[in-house]
Amino acid sequence: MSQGRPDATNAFNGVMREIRARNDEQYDPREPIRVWTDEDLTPDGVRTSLTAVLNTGGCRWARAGGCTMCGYVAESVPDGEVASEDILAQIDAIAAHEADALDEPAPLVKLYTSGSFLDERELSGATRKAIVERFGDRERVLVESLPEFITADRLDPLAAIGPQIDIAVGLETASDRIRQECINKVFTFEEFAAASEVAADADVGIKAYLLLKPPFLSEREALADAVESVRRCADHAHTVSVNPTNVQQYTLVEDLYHADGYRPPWLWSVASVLERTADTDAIVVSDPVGKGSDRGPHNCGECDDLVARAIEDFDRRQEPAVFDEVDCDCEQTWKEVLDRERSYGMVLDA
Amino acid sequence: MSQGRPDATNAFNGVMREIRARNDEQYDPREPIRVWTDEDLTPDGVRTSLTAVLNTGGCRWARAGGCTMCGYVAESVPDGEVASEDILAQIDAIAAHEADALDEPAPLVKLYTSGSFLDERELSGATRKAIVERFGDRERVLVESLPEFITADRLDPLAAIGPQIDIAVGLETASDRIRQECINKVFTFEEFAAASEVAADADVGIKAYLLLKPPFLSEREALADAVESVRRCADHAHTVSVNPTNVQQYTLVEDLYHADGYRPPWLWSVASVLERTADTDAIVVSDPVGKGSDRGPHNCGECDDLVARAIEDFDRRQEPAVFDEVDCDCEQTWKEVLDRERSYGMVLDA
Amino acid sequence: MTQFFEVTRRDGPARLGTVRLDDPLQTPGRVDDALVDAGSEWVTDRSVDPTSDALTVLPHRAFPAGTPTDIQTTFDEPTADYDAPTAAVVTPETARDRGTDAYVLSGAPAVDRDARAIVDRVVAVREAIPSDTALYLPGLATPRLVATLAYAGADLFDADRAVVAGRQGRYLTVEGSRRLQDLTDLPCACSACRSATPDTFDRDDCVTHNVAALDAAIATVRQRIHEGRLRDYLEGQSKQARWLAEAIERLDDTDYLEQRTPLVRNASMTATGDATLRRVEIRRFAERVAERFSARLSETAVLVPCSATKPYGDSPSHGQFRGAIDYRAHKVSLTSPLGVVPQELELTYPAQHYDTVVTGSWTDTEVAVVADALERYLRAQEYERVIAHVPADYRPIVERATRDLDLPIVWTADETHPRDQSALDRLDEALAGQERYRKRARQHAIVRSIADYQFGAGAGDAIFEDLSVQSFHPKLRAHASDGTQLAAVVPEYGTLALSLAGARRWLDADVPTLTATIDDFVPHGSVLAPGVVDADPAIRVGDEVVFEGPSAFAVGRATMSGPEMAASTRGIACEVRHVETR
Amino acid sequence: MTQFFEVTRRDGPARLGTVRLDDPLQTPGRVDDALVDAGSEWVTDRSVDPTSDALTVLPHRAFPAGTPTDIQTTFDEPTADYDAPTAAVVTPETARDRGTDAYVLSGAPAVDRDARAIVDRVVAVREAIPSDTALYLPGLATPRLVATLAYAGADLFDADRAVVAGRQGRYLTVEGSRRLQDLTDLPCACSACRSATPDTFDRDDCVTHNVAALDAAIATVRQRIHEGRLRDYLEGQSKQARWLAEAIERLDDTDYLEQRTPLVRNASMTATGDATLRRVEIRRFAERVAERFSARLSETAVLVPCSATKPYGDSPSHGQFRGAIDYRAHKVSLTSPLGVVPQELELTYPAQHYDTVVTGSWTDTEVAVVADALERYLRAQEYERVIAHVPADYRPIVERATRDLDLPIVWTADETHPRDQSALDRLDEALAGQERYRKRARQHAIVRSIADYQFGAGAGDAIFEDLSVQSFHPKLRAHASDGTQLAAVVPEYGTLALSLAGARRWLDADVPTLTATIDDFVPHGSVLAPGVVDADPAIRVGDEVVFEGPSAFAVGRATMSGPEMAASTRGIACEVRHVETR
Repeated sequence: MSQGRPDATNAFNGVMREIRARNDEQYDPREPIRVWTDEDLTPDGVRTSLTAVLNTGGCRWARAGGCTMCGYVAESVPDGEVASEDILAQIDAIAAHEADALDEPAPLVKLYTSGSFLDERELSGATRKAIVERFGDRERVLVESLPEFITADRLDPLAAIGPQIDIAVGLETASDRIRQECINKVFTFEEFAAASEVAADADVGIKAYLLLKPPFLSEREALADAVESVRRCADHAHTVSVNPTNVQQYTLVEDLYHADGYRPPWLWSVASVLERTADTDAIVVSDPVGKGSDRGPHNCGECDDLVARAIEDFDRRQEPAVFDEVDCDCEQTWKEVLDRERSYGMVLDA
Repeated sequence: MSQGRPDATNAFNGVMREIRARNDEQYDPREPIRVWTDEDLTPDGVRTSLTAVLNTGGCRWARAGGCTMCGYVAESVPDGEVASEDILAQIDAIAAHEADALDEPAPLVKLYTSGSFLDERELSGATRKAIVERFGDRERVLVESLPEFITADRLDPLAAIGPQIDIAVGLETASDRIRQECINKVFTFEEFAAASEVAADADVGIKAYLLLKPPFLSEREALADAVESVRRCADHAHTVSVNPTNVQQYTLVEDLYHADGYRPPWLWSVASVLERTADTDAIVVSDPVGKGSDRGPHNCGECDDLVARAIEDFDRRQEPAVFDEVDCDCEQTWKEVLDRERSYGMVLDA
Repeated sequence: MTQFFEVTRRDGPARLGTVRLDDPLQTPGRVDDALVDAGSEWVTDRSVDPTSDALTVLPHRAFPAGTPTDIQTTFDEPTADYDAPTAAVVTPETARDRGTDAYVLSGAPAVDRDARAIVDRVVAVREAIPSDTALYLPGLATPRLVATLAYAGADLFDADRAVVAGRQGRYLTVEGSRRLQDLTDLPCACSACRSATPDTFDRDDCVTHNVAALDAAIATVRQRIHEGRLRDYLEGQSKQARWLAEAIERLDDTDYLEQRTPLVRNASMTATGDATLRRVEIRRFAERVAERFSARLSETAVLVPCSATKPYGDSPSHGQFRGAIDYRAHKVSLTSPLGVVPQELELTYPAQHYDTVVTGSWTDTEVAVVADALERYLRAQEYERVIAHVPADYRPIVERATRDLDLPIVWTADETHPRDQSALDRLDEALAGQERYRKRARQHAIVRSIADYQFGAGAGDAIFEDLSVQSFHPKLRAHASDGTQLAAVVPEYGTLALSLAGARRWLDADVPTLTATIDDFVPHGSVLAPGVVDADPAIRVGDEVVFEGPSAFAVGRATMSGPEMAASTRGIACEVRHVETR
Repeated sequence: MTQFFEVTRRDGPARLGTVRLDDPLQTPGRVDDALVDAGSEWVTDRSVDPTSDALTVLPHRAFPAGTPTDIQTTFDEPTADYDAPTAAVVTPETARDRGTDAYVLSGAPAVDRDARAIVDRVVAVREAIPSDTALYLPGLATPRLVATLAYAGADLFDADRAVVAGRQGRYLTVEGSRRLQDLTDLPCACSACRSATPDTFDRDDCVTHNVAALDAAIATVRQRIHEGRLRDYLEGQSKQARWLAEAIERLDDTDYLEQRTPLVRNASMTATGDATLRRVEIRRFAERVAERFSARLSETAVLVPCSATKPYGDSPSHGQFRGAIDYRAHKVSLTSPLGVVPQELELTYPAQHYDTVVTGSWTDTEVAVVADALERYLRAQEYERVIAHVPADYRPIVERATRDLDLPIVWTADETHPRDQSALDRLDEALAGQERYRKRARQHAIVRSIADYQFGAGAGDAIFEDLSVQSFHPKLRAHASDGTQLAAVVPEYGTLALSLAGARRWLDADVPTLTATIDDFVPHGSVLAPGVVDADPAIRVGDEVVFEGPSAFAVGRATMSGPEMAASTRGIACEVRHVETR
């Protein structure tokens, strides 16, 4: 773990703990936090997917303070420990949901944990194995982890089960400075690249998650950072998911947002990242959570649906021409904001 | 005497009587109202002049109501009768003033009466004769009269004395309508022309007095009326004096002026009348009383002296080029007022 | 008869209109090129070209300001009639219906800087000429003044004054006049100003600027009238000179303004000064609450502060108050500038339409106005007890209002904020044991109270003697016991829209009915002014009006005042809601 | 140290200034093209081109609105020093003297529509940075808002917000913002508006318009500051939105504003609303009359109404009052907004500088303010009798002021107008037998009363213990008994200008002296701020100031406040009137 500016980390963690303390919600450890089905582009083509957010006691880093934009710690159990049997009960619930929603099992299963699936303190090796085995007949199973837990001894047992294993890594940005000092996430790009090597050796895939528009950056700075980050990731991941910030409760980003100091990115920016990185080797996709709402990535309100559909289309076809089809007066507004907004003059289009 | 609109005359007279009643000043019947010396252009050239306003009991017409712009009735004796001996005492005072002011007697003597010198009710024939005889050694004597009193029997005795006799006639305008309905003066141009014939037969000269800007007319209407009037007068008078209105106390014009409904004419208008009628046969002059003051003819305040001097120069030389020398930003304002002011939208340049 | 001018929209006494020339002229507007002057008969006789498309000023003997009345009477002549757009020159003394489309106020320039003259002369002429004709004030308009003139009822202006001022080196803006040599900046967006510096700016530029500034000012006035917000603009403009402020004050006290002020208006008002307290809408609301309202729900009044959110009921604070009161007392909000707002009238214009400063500091005028309104209100009602659930800065108001009344006052919030839980608890406790009224009672009270407000004291009980309320707040519908619909609450204005059955009950009730007599036709959609034979002079824009004619009985909402609908020859007098053939 | 910015003129807290670039930038102004941003260090390390002629925003970690203080503290870094025009990015939390010429308020856009934030954040930064530096509010300026921002002390703006709003189809004017689709007119004089109709007007036009409208609004602000009349403009602007009105109200209660308000001002003020009553100048006058004035001439006070003509003494009405009083009583004028003006202070700012509405109707606030001022005044003096020579509408004021006082009141004009001969006769009669004071006594009272007003209670007797007055009203000169001149009355302001001998007496007197310590030099004409070592923080613009240094003793009039002259590195601190080498 990098320690570039421990003073910054301390300050952010202190502030974030205070913010999170305002939350007093509690969750049932035998229910997954969320579960849904969708269609996803995989290296093998578009597949029906079953996605779930498991409640595994939540992100340990978030308990220390955590990332400035992430509110998922709030959705964890009170004492931070979820028993193995409870986890497996969550898996049962997920399967039940799938049976309701789909005619046949989804070839792609994605299990997020708001933490690290590979972290022993969240899930034991046996539980991990049992979970993947429950989806042993599927084509591909994706789980989430920080780079530090991506080791051969943890990967090999899972890779052996059957489905192609993918590890989702929340890299957020290729810039170590922005990752640490704007997002308060404390590993380096070098650590991510190394983990990616380890995974490749275990025949495990890497899917990198990037954050579009961390706090403190102007729209242009955020856009430039995302484009650069996609390019640098492409060598280390078969898929890059660009996640525009949505304003989650009990986060630093939310505090800025309420004080008119933060605006989620424009959907034009999401489109622009995808368009400008379409030439990279990796699959580049984006699923803008909360799109079109004031707390999520949004344009003017008139064209949000249109642009969101183009992004969805791009996600499947990786064809930048999809963006030629969409047009709105507010694209000029967005370009003006790109030209004029400085990080000291945000939010310009309030 | 014309009776074009007796209702108008009645109304004006009623109003004027009311206005004049506000005045309660009294005058000494043995003193002339005013006396001064100057230089004047006569048909024989520029001459030193002695001018006096005699108090002869005042204008009988003004006692009935009188002209809308004339306040001289106010300067008359209480009961409207001045004894012959008092008049001659005034002549003594005038002579004394002249002796003080001039090294030698003025060749030109002008005697105004705010009425009619030839009116028997103001001055008897004997008194008239005695007065002119007092100035028997002069080149020219001018006295004032309404056309109706200009008869051979009154002129001949005076013409016989020696000096060239001139009769000043307050024609005001060649327009019978304007004369009657704006000024409330009740003779016609025809009567004036006929009197002029009578005078010519008696070898007596006529000097016509015109009013520049009666009430109720816009600046342009007033200017056009004055130019037209000069042209029509020229056949009937050797000299035309263009008198721009000054706002006299206890007059209808003063009431309008106080209510922001009247502005005395621009000095540019005076100059324009002179310039545009320089080609007529008569001598055309103007001596703008109160020039440069708010109650008198005025321009912007910057150029009033300059334009007044040019008018004075023209009065002696009858040379329209004198007006080419004067220039001021406000000439454009005046032109704009000429173009834009309507009689229903006065005063435009307040 | 007016054929070439039409009023298309009203904002109080100000109007939008059109002079129907080949190239139609929007009003308020500049008439310059569209005008032909037939000329002054002080000079000579004049003739008229009846085929001209311009607005022709008929031959005139104009009387400048200061002309004695006797002179005016002597020269006042009848006006000839032409089938062309014509204007007659008039003064306050000679103004009357002369059959022309427009009227020119002679001597208009003299009213500048004279608050009394602006109000007396312009209003006098406006009242003497038909309301559906245009009033032209020649030689007067400046960017600073046009809004006030339009508010006084003027429609037509010209650039004469602006051009002449430019030639004089006077730089005009909505703020007033400056001499060119005093300009260190060119405080304007026009092309002449943006392409020059104060050093290079000459009198030609100044003319260009003045006309552009005047046009912008007139366009602002039109836009504001369209929005129904000219008055707010005027209150700002009145800071530009004390005589402008004085003109507004004088206008506020005229019947002229009252008659032209609508009952309701679909626009917010900014209430940021004492000038707002004098607005007709504000005074009228206070007056009607004092004289017409009667509290039906409870013998206990709870006084609460108003909320910035409108209607109050939608605000979090009033949500808390409602929770604590829990149907056990009558909620009455105290507010500047309105005074007292009973819970039934929270939707009623302008209770949900004003936006006021909420620094929590009251001026003495506000304290006095609100206290007086509260005292009048409490004297008119028959409460047995008043709970003052108001913060400390309201205490002087309540004390001043109640010092001469024999009413027990319970203070529940003056030591903490009314929204504090402890205060809410005290309020709840103060109401302990008090009987609860039913939701239906509340709905009935709303319908009847609005009827009282709108139609007169007692109207609620008379028109809605038997009553069944349907649907949900704020869209309540009032039915008779037999199911016939009588009226519906209009949520945007908090007024009642009557059905034919409701209209008949209004006619039968012992309160004045606003009626208009129409010609022998059956109106559809709207009643045009020429169809109105006679109308109650008390009708204001926005009022419910009953129409009776040989062939039809109808009810609708007035879009003109009563005097205007009776006299106008053009325009829509009323939007008809229901009609029945006779 | 500030080398590239200079304040050239002040109007209360607002300033005119120049950013000294090759192409100098007038302030308040738009910085757009004159600015270079070195960049955000949230992204990467940045460098600065020290040879740039632009105003360079030094590398920054900007904190958006809402950034927790701990984060700001952690990333707050010292500012590097360059010999170039530079600006530092700050927040209210990190603002301090950083040696730059300008300061950028990070997160400025968030203060829009938030009266509290406008006052708290802008003023907090303005107070934390040196006064002779420029404050830049990025991304915030709109035509409606700039005047308030300049009044809060901002110097630099940009077109960013106006351009973006134009792209969004939001049409900005000094009145606020409208959506393009809501425009029925184009209420502006700019070329884009004059060459289009609402139908053809597109977003490109809207951008052009918005920038022109912003430039015009900024030019208006500059012109108004130059004239010393920004506040009047603001009071009009405050009608545009309640939060603008609230911002002014909040500013009125700050020491910040008090410190920046001059003692005197060579400009009139329009007093047309309660906002005027809160002006520092008005409050200060009332305060000083209440606390410093003492009546010397008579034991009888004659209360009279003020006059529209200023100074009152020049009006016909006061000429009549003076004639009737005939040196037998002390004339005290009652007026809104000033309250009480004793005859000695009729010249003293703002007593001869305000222009108020004279409809004769008082708001309750005015009644309260004037009555309170009168009561305070009468309690402070020792009159034996009060003659109320005021019209009927003043009666409630006088009654309210005197109800708790044991003072006989004689009413001489409440039944007729005070100017009626009968009223004047009653006044004369009421004063029958009263001893007459001499003209010299009146002149002495004027000099001493102005001294009390200007320097503190008792100053008049202390400084002018022996006194001989020369010349004529209003240009009185005060000499000592030995003939030495001590002071002269400045007729435009009604203040005293001291001689060196007068200044020494002020130093010796038992009232606080406003002194400044200067470096070792002999000032000629003016003292520049860098030469001021220390200055009394109570010094206000327009105050008499005594300067003491190793080589010189001088007296003059302050052109900066004390804190400003002590801290500034540029600009004229004081105009020196008299100087003496030591």
